[in-house]
Amino acid sequence: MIFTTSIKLEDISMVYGVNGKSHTALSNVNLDIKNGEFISLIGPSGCGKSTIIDLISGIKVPTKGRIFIGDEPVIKPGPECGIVFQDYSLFPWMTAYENIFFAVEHANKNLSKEEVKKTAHTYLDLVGLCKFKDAYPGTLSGGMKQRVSIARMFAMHPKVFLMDEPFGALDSLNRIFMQDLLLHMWSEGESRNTVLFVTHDVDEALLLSDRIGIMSSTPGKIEEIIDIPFSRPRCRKSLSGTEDYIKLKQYLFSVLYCEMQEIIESQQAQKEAL
Amino acid sequence: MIFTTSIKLEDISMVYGVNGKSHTALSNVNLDIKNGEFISLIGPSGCGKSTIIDLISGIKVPTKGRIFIGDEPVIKPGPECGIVFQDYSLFPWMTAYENIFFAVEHANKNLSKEEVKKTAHTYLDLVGLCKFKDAYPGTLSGGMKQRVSIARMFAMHPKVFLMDEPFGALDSLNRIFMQDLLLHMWSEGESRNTVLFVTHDVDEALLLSDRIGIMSSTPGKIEEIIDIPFSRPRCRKSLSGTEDYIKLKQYLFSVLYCEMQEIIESQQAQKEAL
Amino acid sequence: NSDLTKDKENQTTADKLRIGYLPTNGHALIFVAQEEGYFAEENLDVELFAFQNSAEGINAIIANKIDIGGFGPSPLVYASKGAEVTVVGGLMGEGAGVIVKPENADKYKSLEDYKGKTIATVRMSSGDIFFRGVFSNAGIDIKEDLTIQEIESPAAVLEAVKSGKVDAGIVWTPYMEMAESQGLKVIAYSEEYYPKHPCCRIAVLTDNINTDRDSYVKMLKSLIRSYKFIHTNPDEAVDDVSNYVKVDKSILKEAMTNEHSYLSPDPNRQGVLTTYELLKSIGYIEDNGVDMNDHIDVTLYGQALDEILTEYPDDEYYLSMKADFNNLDK
Amino acid sequence: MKFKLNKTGILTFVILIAVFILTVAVPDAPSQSVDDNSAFLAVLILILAAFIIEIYRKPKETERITDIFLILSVVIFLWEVLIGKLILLDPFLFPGPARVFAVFQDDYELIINGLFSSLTFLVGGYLLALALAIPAGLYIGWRKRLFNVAYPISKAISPIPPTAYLPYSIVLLPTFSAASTFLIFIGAFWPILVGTIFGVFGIDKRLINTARTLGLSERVMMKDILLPAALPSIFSGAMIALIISFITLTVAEMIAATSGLGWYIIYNHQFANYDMVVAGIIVVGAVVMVITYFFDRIQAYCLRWQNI
Amino acid sequence: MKFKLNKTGILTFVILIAVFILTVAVPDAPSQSVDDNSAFLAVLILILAAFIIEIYRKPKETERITDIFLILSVVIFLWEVLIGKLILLDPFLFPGPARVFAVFQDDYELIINGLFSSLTFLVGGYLLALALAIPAGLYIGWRKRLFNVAYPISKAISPIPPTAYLPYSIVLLPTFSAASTFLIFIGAFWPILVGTIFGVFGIDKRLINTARTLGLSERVMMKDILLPAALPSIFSGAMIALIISFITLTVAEMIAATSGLGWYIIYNHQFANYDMVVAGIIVVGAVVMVITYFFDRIQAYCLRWQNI
Ligand SMILES: Nc1ncnc2c1ncn2[C@@H]1O[C@H](COP(=O)(O)OP(=O)(O)OP(=O)(O)O)[C@@H](O)[C@H]1O
Ligand SMILES: Nc1ncnc2c1ncn2[C@@H]1O[C@H](COP(=O)(O)OP(=O)(O)OP(=O)(O)O)[C@@H](O)[C@H]1O
Ligand SMILES: [Mg+2]
Ligand SMILES: [Mg+2]
Repeated sequence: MIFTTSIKLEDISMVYGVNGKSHTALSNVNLDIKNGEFISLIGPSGCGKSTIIDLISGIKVPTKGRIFIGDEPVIKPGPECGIVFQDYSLFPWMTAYENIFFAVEHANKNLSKEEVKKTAHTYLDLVGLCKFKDAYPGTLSGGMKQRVSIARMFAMHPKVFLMDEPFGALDSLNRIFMQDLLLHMWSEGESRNTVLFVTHDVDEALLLSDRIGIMSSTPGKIEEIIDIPFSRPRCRKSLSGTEDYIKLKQYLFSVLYCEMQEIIESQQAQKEAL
Repeated sequence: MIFTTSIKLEDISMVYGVNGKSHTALSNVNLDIKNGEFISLIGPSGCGKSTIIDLISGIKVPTKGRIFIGDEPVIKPGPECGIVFQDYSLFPWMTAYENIFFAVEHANKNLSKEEVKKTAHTYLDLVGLCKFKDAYPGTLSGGMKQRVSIARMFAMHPKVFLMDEPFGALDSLNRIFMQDLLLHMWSEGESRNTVLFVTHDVDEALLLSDRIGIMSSTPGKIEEIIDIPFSRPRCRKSLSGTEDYIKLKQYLFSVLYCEMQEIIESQQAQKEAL
Repeated sequence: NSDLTKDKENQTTADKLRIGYLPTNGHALIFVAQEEGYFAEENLDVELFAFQNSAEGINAIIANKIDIGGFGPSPLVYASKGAEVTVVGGLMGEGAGVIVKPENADKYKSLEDYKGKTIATVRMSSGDIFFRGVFSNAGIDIKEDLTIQEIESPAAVLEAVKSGKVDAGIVWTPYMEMAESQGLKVIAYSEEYYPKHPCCRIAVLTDNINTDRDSYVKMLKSLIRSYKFIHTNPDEAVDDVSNYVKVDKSILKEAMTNEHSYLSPDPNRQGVLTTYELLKSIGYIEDNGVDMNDHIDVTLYGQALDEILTEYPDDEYYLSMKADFNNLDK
Repeated sequence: MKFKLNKTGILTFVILIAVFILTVAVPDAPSQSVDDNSAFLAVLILILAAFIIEIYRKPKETERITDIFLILSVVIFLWEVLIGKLILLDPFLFPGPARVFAVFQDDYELIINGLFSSLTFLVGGYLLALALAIPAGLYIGWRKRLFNVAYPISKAISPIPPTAYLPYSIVLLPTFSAASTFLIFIGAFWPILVGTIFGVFGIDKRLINTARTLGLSERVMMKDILLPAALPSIFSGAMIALIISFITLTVAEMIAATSGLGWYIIYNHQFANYDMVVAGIIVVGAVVMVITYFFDRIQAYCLRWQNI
Repeated sequence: MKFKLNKTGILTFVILIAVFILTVAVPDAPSQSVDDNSAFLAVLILILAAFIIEIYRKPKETERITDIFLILSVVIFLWEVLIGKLILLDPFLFPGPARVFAVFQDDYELIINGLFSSLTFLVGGYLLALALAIPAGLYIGWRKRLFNVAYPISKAISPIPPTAYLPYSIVLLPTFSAASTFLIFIGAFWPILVGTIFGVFGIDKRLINTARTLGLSERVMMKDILLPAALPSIFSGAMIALIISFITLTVAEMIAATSGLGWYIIYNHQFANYDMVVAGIIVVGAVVMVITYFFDRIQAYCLRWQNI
C-alpha cells in the first residue's frame, strides 16, 4: 500500500437547509493535512467539527469547495478513512465482536477468515472488552460502546484516522490507555497514518497533536492553526509541567475565549435575571 | 412542595441476564444521600454508574435490595427525579423547544400554558440555544443535544437531579457555563436539590461535590466515599492551586488506580506484543 | 358387461377428458355418470374440476385447461363477445323461483304486485335472467318499477330476504328448497313463464369439436345414460350427487325430484336461442352481430342419441329423449 | 430556454410519437379494432403534454420524470405493438390499448359515478379502521397483559375471509351500504393494527424510559410518545391497508351495489368484458396513485423529523 | 404442590365445567341440536386439560395463561348459552358450538386433507413472495432512482383484486395449482414489499453512513446492513402478508380445487352450511395461530438485539 494520504480542504462551505431555513455550518474552511500528520480540532459546541469529518469521509457533500485525499477528490465514502463517530454508530444487530469482525472483513478484502478473526479478537482485547465479546451494543455501557468503536477503527487499518471526540465517554484511566494505544497505532507501521482528531480536552490535544486547529462558530470556521513544538515521544507527566506547555495552553484558551467574551457576559446577565 | 428528598440505596444488587448468561453489574451497593446533598460518582467505564441512576429513577428494578427517595420506596419512575441521560434521550419528533416544553408541561401540571412556554424559552436561552429552538434533535450537534437535555432537566424543577456525564460532550467553555448553571440551580430555591452526578472528570467532581463516591468494577461496587471539605462558593481558579486540592486529587486517583494497576500492566504487555 | 370387455379389447388406452363442473345438483348428470362408471364404460378417463363460478370455468375452457364444462349462461355471454366456444349439450333446465317471507306470500297475486318492491338476485344466474325477462314482458320496467339488488351468492339472497332488507329474492334449486326448509315461501317458478327453459349448458372450444368429437359424443352418451339412471333410481342418484353437493340429503332429493326443474343432456337449441335474445333484451349483452346458431352444435348430441338407440332401440327413456330432441333442436 | 431533454427524454418522445403514428397509420387487427380510437390518441397526447409540463415545472426532477414517462411509454408501446397489432395473446382476454381507452369514452359517466360511490365506502371504512386500529394497537402494544390476550385472539380472527363476513354483515348491519363499509373496514383494520403493535414494539426502550420519568398519564403516553414513535410503522401498515381497501372493494360491492369501481370490475368480469375490466383496473390504479400522493405528503410531513 | 390457581384460574374452571354440565344436562333447542354432541364435550375436556398442563408447565406465565383460557371459556360459555341454548340469533346463520364441533367429527378427514393441500399453495406462494419481495424492497428502497420509478408503478399495480388475476393466471400459468399459488404469492407480495421499502426508509441514516465508510459492495450492503436494519418493519409486513395469504386462500381455491381449507369454506358457504363454514374458519384460525407461534419465535430470535 502506498500511503499518499494527505488531506486537503479547499475553500469548503457547508449550508444545511432545514424546513426551508438554511443554516451555514461551515464557511470558507481551508485545511491542509500533511501525509502522516496528527491534527486536532478544538472548538465550541456546534462549530462544525463533526461536519468536517463527515465531509472528509465523503458521507456529506460540501455546498461549496473541494476535498482531496491524496490526489483523489472525495466522491463517496470508502474504507481508506477509518472513523470513530461521536455517537459510536455500532450496528445494533451485531455483537461487539461481530461489529469489529464485519468491518475488518470488508475493509481488508484480502485477509483470510482466520486472520480477520484474529484481528477482531486482538483489538477487542486491546480495548479491554474481550469479556464482552458477545454483548450487543444495547447492553454495553457508554464507555464500552465507545471503546468498541475505537477498536473497530484500529482493526480496519485505514490510511486516515478520523476521530470525533473518541475518548469523551471514558474515565481518566481508560482515556490514558486509549491515548497511548492511538499514538502506538499511529506510529506503528512503516509510515504514519494521517489523523484528524476532534476533542474538547486541550491537554489531550497538546499531548497528541502535531498541530491544533482552533475553530469558532456562527458560522463555523478555522480561526487559527497552531504548531505544537514538543518532541516525541511525549511524556504525559513531564510535559504538563513545562513552561512552554503552560504558555501554549494559555494561548490556546485565549484564542478560544476571545470571541466568546461577549457570550459569557450575556449568559451571566441572564443567569442573574433568573 | 416539601423537599424530603434524601436518597437511600439499601444493599442493592443488579444482575443482568442476557442470552441465558447472567452478568452482575452491581453487587451490594449501599448509599445514603442526604437531603440537598451533592454527590458525585466516579469510576471506570462499565462499573455501573448509569445503572445506579436507572435504579434510583425507577426505570430499572434491582435484583436485590431496596431504594428509597425520601421515605417512599421507588416503585416506578416519576417526575420527582430529573435525569440527564448519558445519551441525551431527546424525543426525535420534537424540536429542541418542544422537548423542553413537553417535559415542563407534564412535570408541573399546575403551570399555565403561558408559564410553561416562558420556562421553556428561558432554559433554552440559558444553555445558549435559543437560535436552535425549532431544530429537531437529528440536526443538532452532539454538544447541543446534551445542552437541550440539561435545559430540559432544569426546566422541570425536579426535587432530585440525576445527571449521567452531563457535560461530557461539551467544550471547556460551555462546560464551565453549565457547571455554574448547575450550581446556581442547585442552591437557588428555599432548599437545595439532591444531586447525584456521574462524571469522569475528577476536577469537576472536586469542584462541585459535597462527597465523591469512587466505584470499582467487576462487579460494580462503591469502593469508598470521600468528603470534600472545601467551603462554598468555590472559586475555580483559586481552588485548583491549593495544597488540599492537589492532595485530595492524588488520593482520589490512588483509590481509582490501585485496583487497576494489574490491568494497566496486562494491557501494557499486550500492546508491546502487538 | 360384454360391451365393456369388447371396448377394452378394441382400445387399449382410454381417452382423457377434463370436465369442469359447478357443485350444484344441476350438474347431477355428470356426477352420476362418474359415480356409476358410465364414463369408464365409454372408455373415457375423466378428471373432474370444480369451479365456484361459471366465468372461471369458461376461462379454463378458453385457455384449454379443461376440455369440456357445464356452465350457466356464461357460454352464451362469452360467445357473444367473440369467444370460440360452442354449446354441445345441456345439463339442467328450469329450476328458479322467487322467495319471500311467508307472511308476505299473499301480497303477490299478479306480476303487477311486484311493482315498487326490492328484489335480491344473483346477477347472471338463470333465474335472474328469466325473471328479468318475465317482468319486462309483463310491462314492468325493471329499472324504474323495481329495485333490483344484486348480491354475490344465493345464500346471501336468503339472508337478505330473511332479514327484511329486500322484499323478495330470486334463487334456484336447491336454494328454493333450502329456503322453504327455513320457513320462506317460493311464490313463483320460472317454468311457469318459460317452460323448458335451459339452464346450465355444456360447452367446448369450437376448434376442438372436430379433433375430439369422439370423446365428446362418448361423454354425451354417458350423460344420456345418467338421465335414465336418475329417473329409474332416484335414491341412488341422490347418493351419487351428495358426494359433490353438500346439502342435506332430504333437500337434495326434493330438489332433484320435484317438477320445478328437469335434468337433461339435450342442448335445447330453441331454448338457447330464446335465452340469447333475452340476454340482449334485458341489456346484459349487446347485439354485435354474433349469430348464436354458429355457437350451437346439436349434431353431437344427435349422434350420441342415435348410437344409444341402436344399442337400446326400444328403451322408452331414450325414445322420449329423441322425441324431445326432434322438438327442441330443429 | 430552460427546457432540457436528456437521452431518456428524447427516447420517451420518440416512442410516444411512434405509438401515435402506429395507431393512426396501421389498421388494427379486426379482433382489436374499435370504431373510434380517438380516445387512445387523446390519452397519448395527454401523456405527452403531461410529460412536457412536468419537465418544465420541475426542472430539478428531470431524471425522475423522464424515467417514469419512459417506462410508461415503453409499456404502452409494447402493449400496442404486441397485443394491439401483432395479437400475440388471445385478444379476448388481452384487449389492446385502443379498445381499453375507448371504454373511457363510452363509460365515463358510469366510471365517474362509480368512483364517487366507491369513495364513500372506502373513506368511511378506511377512516373507521384508522380511528379504531391505531388506538387499539397502541394500547395493546403498550399493555403487556392485554397484549398477551388480545394478540393471539386477533391473530385467530384476522384470517377470516371477507366473503365469510358477507352474510353476517347483511343480517347484522342495518343497511347494505353499512355492510359494504364494514367489509372495507375489516380489511383495512388488521394491517393497521399489526403495523401499530409492531411499531410500539420497535420503539427504542430508552425513549420510553425517558417518557416514564416524566410521569405521563397513560393518555399522554399514547398520544405524545407511543404514537409519534410508532408512526413510521403505522404508516407502513396504513399504506398496506389502503391497498387492501381497494382490493376488498370488489367483494364489498358484491352486496347490492349498482355502481362503484369494484362493481364495475366484477360486473364486466362476469360478462367477459375484459376491455372494461382493464379500464376499471386502470382507474383504480390511477385513483390509488392520486390518494397515495397525498398519503406520501402527509407521511413526509408527519415524519419530517426522521432522517435529517 | 406447585400448582397454584388464582381467582381468574378458578373462574375459568368453573365456567368450563358449567358449560360441560349445561351441554350434557340441558337439551339443545331443535334447530341447534345434533345427534351426537360428544365432539363438543371432547373439545371442552381438551381445553381443560390444556389449561391444566399449561399452568403446570409454565408456572411463571400463570397470568397470561389464565387470561387466555378465561377469555376462551367465556366465549364458549356465551356461545353455548346465547346461541346454542337460548337461540338469540338466527340458528341458520349462527350455529351453536355443539353443531360446529360435530362437523369436526364428520369431516375431519376432509379438513385434514384440505389442510395439507392448502399448505402446499400457501407455503409455495408465501415463500416465493418472501424470496422476491424482500430483495426487491431492499433494492427499491436503497436505489433512489429505481424507487422513483418502481414505487409509483407498484402502487398502481397493487390494488388489482385477485379475482381480476384469476382469468389471466388460468390462461398464462401451466397448471391450476400454479395459478392458485400465484394468487397467494401476489397477495403476500405487496405487504412484504411495502414493509421492506418503508423499513429501508426508516433506517437511521447514521448507520447507513457508517456502513458506507466500510466500502461495502452493494450485495453486502443489502444483506448485512439494510436487511437486518429493516427487519422489524419486514416482519410487520410479513405478518400482514401471512394473514392475507390465508384470506386469499378462498379465492385461490376457487380454481378447480376439490379440497383445501379455503375451498371448504367457500364450498360450504355456497350451500349455506354455516356450521361447516364456522368450523373451517376455526381451523384456519388455529393454523394461523400455530404458524404465528413459530413466526414469533423466529422474529424474537432475529430481533434479539432489539430493546435490551
Ligand atoms: N443534518 C443536519 N441538518 C441541519 N443542520 C445540521 C445538521 N448536522 C449538523 N447541523 C448543524 O451544523 C452545525 C455544526 O454541527 P456539528 O455537528 O458539525 O458541530 P460540532 O462542532 O461537531 O459540535 P459538537 O462539539 O457539539 O459535537 C450545528 O449548528 C448543527 O446544528
Ligand atoms: N440492558 C443491559 N443488559 C445487560 N447488561 C447491561 C445492560 N445495561 C448495562 N449492562 C452492563 O452493566 C454494566 C454496567 O453498565 P453501566 O452502563 O451502568 O456502566 P457505566 O458505569 O455507566 O459505564 P460508562 O462510564 O461506560 O457509561 C456493564 O458491564 C454493562 O455491560
Ligand atoms: Mg460533533
Ligand atoms: Mg454510563
